Amino acid sequence: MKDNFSRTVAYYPGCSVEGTAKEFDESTREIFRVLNVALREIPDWNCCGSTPSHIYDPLLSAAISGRNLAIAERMGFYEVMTPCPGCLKALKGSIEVFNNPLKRKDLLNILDMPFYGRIKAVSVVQFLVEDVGIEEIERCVLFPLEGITIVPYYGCLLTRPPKSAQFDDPEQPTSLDRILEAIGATVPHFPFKTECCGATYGVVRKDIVGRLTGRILEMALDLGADAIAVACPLCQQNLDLRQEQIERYRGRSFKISVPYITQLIGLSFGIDPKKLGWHRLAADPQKLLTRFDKLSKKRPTEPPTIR
Amino acid sequence: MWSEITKKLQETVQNIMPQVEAVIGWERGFNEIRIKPVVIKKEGDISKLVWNPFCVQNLSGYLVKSPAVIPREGRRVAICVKGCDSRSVTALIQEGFLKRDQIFIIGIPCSGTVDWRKVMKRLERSSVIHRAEIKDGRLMVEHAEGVEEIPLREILLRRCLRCVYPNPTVSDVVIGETVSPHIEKEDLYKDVEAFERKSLDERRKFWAETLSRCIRCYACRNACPLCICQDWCIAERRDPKWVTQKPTLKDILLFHGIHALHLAGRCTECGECERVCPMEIPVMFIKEKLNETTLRLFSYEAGIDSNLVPPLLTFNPHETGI
Amino acid sequence: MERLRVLALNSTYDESFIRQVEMESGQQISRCYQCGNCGASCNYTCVYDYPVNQIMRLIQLGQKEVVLSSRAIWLCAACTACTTRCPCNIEVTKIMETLRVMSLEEGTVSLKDVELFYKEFLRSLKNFGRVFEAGLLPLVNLRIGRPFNDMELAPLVFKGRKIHLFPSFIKGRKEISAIFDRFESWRRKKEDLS
Amino acid sequence: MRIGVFVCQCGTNIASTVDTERVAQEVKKLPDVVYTTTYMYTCSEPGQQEIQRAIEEHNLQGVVVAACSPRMHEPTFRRAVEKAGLNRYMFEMANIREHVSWVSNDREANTKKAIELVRMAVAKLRFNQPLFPSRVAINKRVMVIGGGVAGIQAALDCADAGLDVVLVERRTSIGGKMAQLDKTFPTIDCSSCILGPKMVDVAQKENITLHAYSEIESVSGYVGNFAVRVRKKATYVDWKACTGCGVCMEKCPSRKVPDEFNEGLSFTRAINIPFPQAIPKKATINRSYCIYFTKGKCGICAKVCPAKAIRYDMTDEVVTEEVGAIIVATGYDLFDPSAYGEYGAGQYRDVITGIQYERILSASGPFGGHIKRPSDGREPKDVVFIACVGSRDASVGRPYCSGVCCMYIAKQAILTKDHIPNSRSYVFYMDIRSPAKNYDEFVRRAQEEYGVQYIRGRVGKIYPRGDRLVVQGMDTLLGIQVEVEADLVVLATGIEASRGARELAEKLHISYDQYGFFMENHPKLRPVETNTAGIYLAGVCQGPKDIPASVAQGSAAAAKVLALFARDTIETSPQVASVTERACIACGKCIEVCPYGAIRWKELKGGVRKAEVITTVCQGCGLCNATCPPKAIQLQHATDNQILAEIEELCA
Amino acid sequence: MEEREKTKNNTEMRILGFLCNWCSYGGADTAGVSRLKQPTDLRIIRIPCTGRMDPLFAFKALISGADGVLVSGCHPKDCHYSVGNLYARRRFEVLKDFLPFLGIESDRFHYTWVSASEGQRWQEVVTEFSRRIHELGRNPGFDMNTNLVNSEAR
Repeated sequence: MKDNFSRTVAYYPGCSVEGTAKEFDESTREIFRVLNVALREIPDWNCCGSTPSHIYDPLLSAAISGRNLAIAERMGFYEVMTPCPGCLKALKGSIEVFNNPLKRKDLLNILDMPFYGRIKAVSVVQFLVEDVGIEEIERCVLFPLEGITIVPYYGCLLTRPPKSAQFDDPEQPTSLDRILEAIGATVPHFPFKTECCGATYGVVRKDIVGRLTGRILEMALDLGADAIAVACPLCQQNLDLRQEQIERYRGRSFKISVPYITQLIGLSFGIDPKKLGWHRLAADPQKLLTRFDKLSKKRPTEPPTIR
Repeated sequence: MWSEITKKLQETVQNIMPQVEAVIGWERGFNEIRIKPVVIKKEGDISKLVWNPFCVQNLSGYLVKSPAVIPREGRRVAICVKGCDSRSVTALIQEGFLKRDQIFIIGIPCSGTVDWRKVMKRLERSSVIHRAEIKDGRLMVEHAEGVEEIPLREILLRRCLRCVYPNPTVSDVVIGETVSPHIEKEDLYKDVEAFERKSLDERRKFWAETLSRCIRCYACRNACPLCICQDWCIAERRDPKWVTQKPTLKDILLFHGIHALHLAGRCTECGECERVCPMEIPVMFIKEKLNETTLRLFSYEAGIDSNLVPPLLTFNPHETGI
Repeated sequence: MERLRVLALNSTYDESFIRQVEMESGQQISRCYQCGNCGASCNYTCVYDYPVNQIMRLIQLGQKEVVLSSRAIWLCAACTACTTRCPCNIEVTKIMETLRVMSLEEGTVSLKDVELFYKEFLRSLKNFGRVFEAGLLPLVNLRIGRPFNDMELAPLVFKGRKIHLFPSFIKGRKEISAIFDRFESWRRKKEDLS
Repeated sequence: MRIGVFVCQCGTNIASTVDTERVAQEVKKLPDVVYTTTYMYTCSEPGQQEIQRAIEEHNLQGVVVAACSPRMHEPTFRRAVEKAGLNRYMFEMANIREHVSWVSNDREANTKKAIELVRMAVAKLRFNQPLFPSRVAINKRVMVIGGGVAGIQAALDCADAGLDVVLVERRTSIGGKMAQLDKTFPTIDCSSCILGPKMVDVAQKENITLHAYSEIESVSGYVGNFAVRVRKKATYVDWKACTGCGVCMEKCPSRKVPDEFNEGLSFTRAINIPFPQAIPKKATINRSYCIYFTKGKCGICAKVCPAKAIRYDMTDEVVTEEVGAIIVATGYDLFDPSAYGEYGAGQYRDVITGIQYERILSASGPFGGHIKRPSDGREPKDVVFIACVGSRDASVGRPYCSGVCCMYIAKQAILTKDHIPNSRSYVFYMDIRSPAKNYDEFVRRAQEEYGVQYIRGRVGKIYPRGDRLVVQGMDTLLGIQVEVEADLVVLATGIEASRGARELAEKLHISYDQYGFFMENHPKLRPVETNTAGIYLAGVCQGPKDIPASVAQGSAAAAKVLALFARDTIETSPQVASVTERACIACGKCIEVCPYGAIRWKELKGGVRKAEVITTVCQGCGLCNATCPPKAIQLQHATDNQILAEIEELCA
Repeated sequence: MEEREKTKNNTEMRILGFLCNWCSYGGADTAGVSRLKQPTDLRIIRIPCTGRMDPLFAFKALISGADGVLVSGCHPKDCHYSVGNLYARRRFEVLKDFLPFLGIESDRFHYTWVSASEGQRWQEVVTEFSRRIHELGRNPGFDMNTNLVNSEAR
C-alpha cells in the first residue's frame, strides 16, 4: 500500500468498540485520516483482559495484553494508541510487569512470544495532544463549533494515577478543554472533569451509577452545556446509554448529547455525521446537530491539505 | 634538506642574537645520531646549532630549571622548539612560570624524531657509527661492519608515531615547511582504549611486571619540563613522608602515581619521560590515560591555549554528571 | 458483614498478611496516617461496609479475615482518586487490587455476582480471544437471577447496531487459550513449591 | 611522645556494644602509649579531672579520648588538657559512639573498630604540634537581614545595647508577614498594634541604618570582619526627599496593580506606599505597571509631588557595609495551593488562603474589616477551614508540620463568629497541634464557646453548587463521608522556606536543609548559631515557628552577637595553612585556588617569590594543601603527615 | 537487615572514609544519634573539607591494601568553604577514571555528598558502599611489599 501519510501509529481498538463504542472507533479513524496519520490496526488483536483477568492475577493480565504489544513490536512500532482508557491501563500494566525484574521471566514464559517491552501505550487523546498537536487540529477545522457549549469529561483513567498516566494534570486536566476550544466550542470550567461515573456498576448497582452519573449530568446541564465530550467507552455508556435509567432515578429530564471527543473533532472537520457514527448515540443528538448546522459558518481559510 | 633548515636556523639566530641573552638549541653529540642540547651565548658559537630528526630533546625545561638561562626581567632568551616542545612552552606560560615577552620562540615543524636505541638494536653487533644520513624516509647508517638502511618509521620514537601537533602551536618565527600529523586526532588514544579493553587482571599484571623494572632513578621526572618541584619532589622528601625508599612495588607505583596525578590536566605529551627512561618503561602511557580522561571530562588539552586554566585548578559549579 | 464489636488484637493480628499485602502491592502500609483523604475522595464510600481509610487501618492491624471478606474491596471501581490525592504517596488502588486478588485466592469474595461476572468474562476471553458483550451480559443477568436487568437498553443498543449478534472470533484464539494454560501450570507449580 | 588514652563508656551508650576494657588493654600495647584507662563519663567534671591527674602523674605529652563525636566535646576536652598544662592541640578524639556503638550491635566488630579508631588517633597524635591562636579586632557593627518581627527584635535589642545596626529588608517596608496579620493567637490582640511601635522604634533609633527594598549581593570576610555588598534597588523616588504624603499614589492613573500587601485581593497604584503604617513610609514606583515606564509618557506623579522627589532615571545602587556579625532573619513564604487541583484554588474565587483571610479580617484590608466573599462581596454564612494544605503532605514535598496553622485556623474561626454572629465555621483537621502556653485552651474555646465544628479528616474535593461550594470530606471518627455547603473556603496554607533562601545561604556559606530552611549548628544546644562563625539565625528562616518563638529567637541571636562583641578581639583558629618557605617552588597554584584570597606573594631577596598565608583570613579548608605539588603548604592540624599516619595505621 | 547479617559473617573489609568536618561528618553523627544501623567495615578520617582531599591519599590507601575508599562532603554549592567540593569532584572524577587503567576497580573509590541533616542518606551510602566492596572482595593489589631487589624479579 502506498503511504501518503505523514506518520503511522499502531492502533489497538479494544473489544468495546466492536460493540457499544463503535462510533468511537469510526470517528477516530475518520479524523486521523484528515490529520494525515495512518492507523495500523494490530492484526488479530485480542481482548486486553480488562479488570477480570487483572484480578484473577496481574501476571495473566500482562500476558494477555502482552500478546497485542508483542504483535505491534513485531510490526516495528514503538507506540500503540488505543481509544479505550481501560485497555490503556491493561497495556501499560503489561509493560509495568515486564519492567519488574522479579516478574519478567514468568511473563515471557507464559506469553511465549518475543517481547522486548520497548513499546509505549498512549490514549487517543494523548496522541492527539502530544503527537499531533492542538495547532494541527485547529488548522484542520473547517466548521468551528461556534456558539455551542460543551463540557469535557475526562473520567478516571485518562490522566490518573499520575505515576502511570504520565499525561496532563491529574486533578485539573486541560487537554480536552484545549481541543474543544481549538475546534471552536465554548468550554466552561467543569468541576467534575475527573469524578468517577460509576464504572461497571451500571450492570449490578444502578443506584451507584444513578447517583454518580446523575450528578455529572446535572452539573453539565446547570452549566448550560449542549453536550458532554467524553473519551472513554465506559463513561459514554453510563452517561449516554443509561441516561434514561438515570432520568428515572433522579426524576429529572436530561436529554443531553454525549458524543466522543473524536466525533466532535470530526464534525468540525466537516466530516459527514453518519460516517462519525452520530446516529449510534442513545441520547438523540439531533438537537445539537441542528444547532451546529444553524450556527457554524465554514471557515474561510484554506482547506486542510494532504501533504 | 636538514642542512638547509640548519642553515636558516643559524641565520635566524644570527639576526636575533643582539636581542637575546642566550639561545637554547641542539648541537651534534659524540656521533651523528646522538644530538645534545647547547646554549649559545656568543656569535661564534652559532655554527654549532643543528636541526635534524635526531634532535630529540625538549629544551623547554631549561627555561624553568636551569638558572643560567631562566629568562627574567631584562633578560630575554630564545629557544628552539618542535611542535610538541611548543606545547610545553605554552603550558609553562599558562601556569605563570614564563612570560611570553621574555622568550623568543624559534619553531621548527617536525616530522618525527629518531629513537637511537631502536637504531642500535638494528645494528646488533656494531656500536660505532661513522656516518648517518636520512633521505627519502630512510636512514642510512655507515658503521664498522658495513652499511644499514632502515625505513624511518621503524625507528621513530613512540611519541612521534602518535604525534598530532607536529607544527609549533606558538612561535615568533617558523623555520621549515608545515608538516602533516602522523595520525588523526580521534586516533590519539586508541592505544589507551585498546589497553582498557583488557581485563583488570591483565592490566594489573602488565603494570606490576613493567614497573618492577623501575630503578627509581627519577630521570623521567627530571626530564619533564612541567615537573617543577625538582629537589622538593615529595617522592624523595621525608617531611611530609609520602614514599619510603624501600624497593617495593608499592613505593614505585606510588611514585609513578604522584608523577602522573601531578601532571593530570597539565601533561603536553612531549614524551621526554619515556625517552629518557633507562629501563624502557612506557612512562608516558600512564599520562596518556590521564590526558584521555581530561579531554573527555573537561574537553581540555594542555599547552594549546595560554589563556586557559588547567582543569584541576578550577571548577565549574554547573557541571553535571561528575 | 456485621461490624466488629471488640477487636481482640493479640489473637487476630496477622503480620504475614501485612507483609503479603505490602509485597504484592509494593506499598508501605505503615505510611498511612489516617487523614481520611481516600475516604473523602472515594465516590463509593457511601456503599462500602468499611471506608477505604478503615480498610487501610484494618490492614495496619493485620485483620486479614475482615479485610478479605469486606464488600468494600469489591465495590472499588479503581478510579484512582484515592491514589491521586493520598498525601503519603500510597498507591491505594494497588492495595485494593491486591486485596481483590487475595480474596479471590482465599475464596472469601463477598459479592458473588461480581465473581460470576468475572468468571464469565474470562471464559468468553479464553474461548473467543475477544469479549462478546451481547452474549455475556444476558448470561450474567440470568445467572444472578435478574434476567430482565437492562432489557430496556436493548432497543437503544440495536438502534445503533452496536452489538454484534454473534461472537467474533480471532484467529489466534488458540494462542490465547495456550496463554491461559501456561498460566495455570505456572500457578500450580508455584503452589506446589509453597 | 608520652601518650595517654581515655576510653569513655558514656554510661552504657558505648559500653553496651563496645568492650571498652579490651579497647584500653589493646591500645596500651601501642608504642608511645604509656597510660590507658576507661571511665564512665569522661566529659563529666570528675572525668576531666581524671585526665588532668593522669597528665601530671604520668607526664603525658599527648592525650586521646575515645568517646563521642569531636563535634560534641572536642572543645570540652581541649580546655581540660590545657588546664593541665598541655597545648590544646596535643589532643585527639576517636569517635566510638556516633560512629561505632550507636550504629551497630555487633560487640565483637565494634570493639575491633574502636581499637582501630584509637590506633589511628594515636598515629595522628604523634605528628601533632602545639599551635597557638592569634587575635584580630572585631568590627562591632551588626547586620540584620530581614525586617520581619524576628529581625526587628534582633535589631532593636542590638541597638538598645548600643551597637550600630544595619537592617536590610527585601520589600519596601519592614514588618514582614506579621504586619499582614489581623489579630494574633491566643490573645486576640491586634497584630499591627503590637508590631507597629516596634517598627517605629526601628525608624527612630539613630544607630539603626535601614536599607529597605534592598538585597544581599555578596558576602566576604569572616567573623569579626565581614564585608557585605547590598543592592539598593531603584525606587524611582528620592526617599530623602519623599515625605510619604501619598499625593502621588492618589493621582496615579495606573489603578489595576494587584496589591501584594493585600495578597492580590484588591488593587493599588503603580506608585504606592504598601500600607499606612509602612516603615519607611516612602513611595516606590512599580516599573511593570507604571505608564511612564511602559508607554513612555505620563509623569503625573512627578508633577504632583510637592517634594519633587520623583526620579525616573534612578538606577540600582550597591553599597558595601562592613560588619562584625550577621543575623539572618529572612522569614518564609506560604505554600502555593494550586498544587491541590481538587481544591480549585485559583479556579474558584471563594477558595482563599489563610493569609488572604487575614487581610479580609483586617480593618486596613481590602474590605475594611468586613468579611465578604471575593467573588460577589456577599457576607458568608458557612465558612470552611481546611488544615494542612501544604503541610504534612509528602505528595507535594512538604512532609513537615507548619506548626502555626492549627492555631491560626482556631483564631480565624473565632474572629469569624465575632464578625458574623450567625455564621457557622467548620474545620477539617487531621490532628490539633497546640502545645504552647494557653494554646490548647484557645482551641477548646473555639469549640466550646464559639461552636466551631471540628471534623477529623481531610477534604477530598471542592466543587460549586449554585453560588456556593460543596466541600466533600471525611469524618474519620464516624467513618462516613461529610459534605458541607460553604460560602467561603479558607485553605490553611503551610509555611515553606523563603524563595531565594538557598541563594542567600550560598552567599553566606551557611547550610540549609532539604526544604530550604537554614541549618542551626545544633538543634538543641546551639539553636541560633550557624556552622559559620559570626552568622546567627532568627525566626522562621530556621524552621516553622510562631511569633513568640520568632521574637525569642531574635533576642537570642542578639544576645549571641553581644556576647561576641563583648570582647575587643577574637581568637582566630591556628588550624590554618602554613608555608615551608624553602620547599615552595613559587608555582602560585595555592594562590590560584584559595577561595578566600588568603595567600599572597612574598618577595625575598634577589627577586625570589614565595607564597605567604594571611593567617587571619585563612579559614582552614586545606584546598591549597591538596593542590600544592611539593606539599610546601601544610594545613596545621590536618597535615599530610597526620593524615598519612592515619591511613598507614589502617592499611599497613 | 538480612544483608547485614550476611556480611557480618564474612571477614571485614578495609574501608576508609574521608569525611568533611562540616557536612558529612555531621551526617554520620546524625545517623549515629538516630541509631541508624550500618555495616562495621568503615573507618572514618575527619578532614576539614573535601577540598583538602588530595586524590593521592585515596591512591596511596588503595595501593597499600585498602579495599575501598569513600569520600563524602557537602553538597555542591553548599560547601562550608563555598567551592572546595567543586575542585574536589573534578579531582575525584579523574582518579576514578584512572584507577582501572592500573587494574584497580573503579568502584573501590566512591565519592558522594551528604549533608549534616542527612543521617538516613549516610546510612544508605555506607550500606551500599560496603555491600559493593564485599561484592568486589579483597583488593588483590600488587604484591605490594615484595622486595624487588631480593626477588630478582627482573
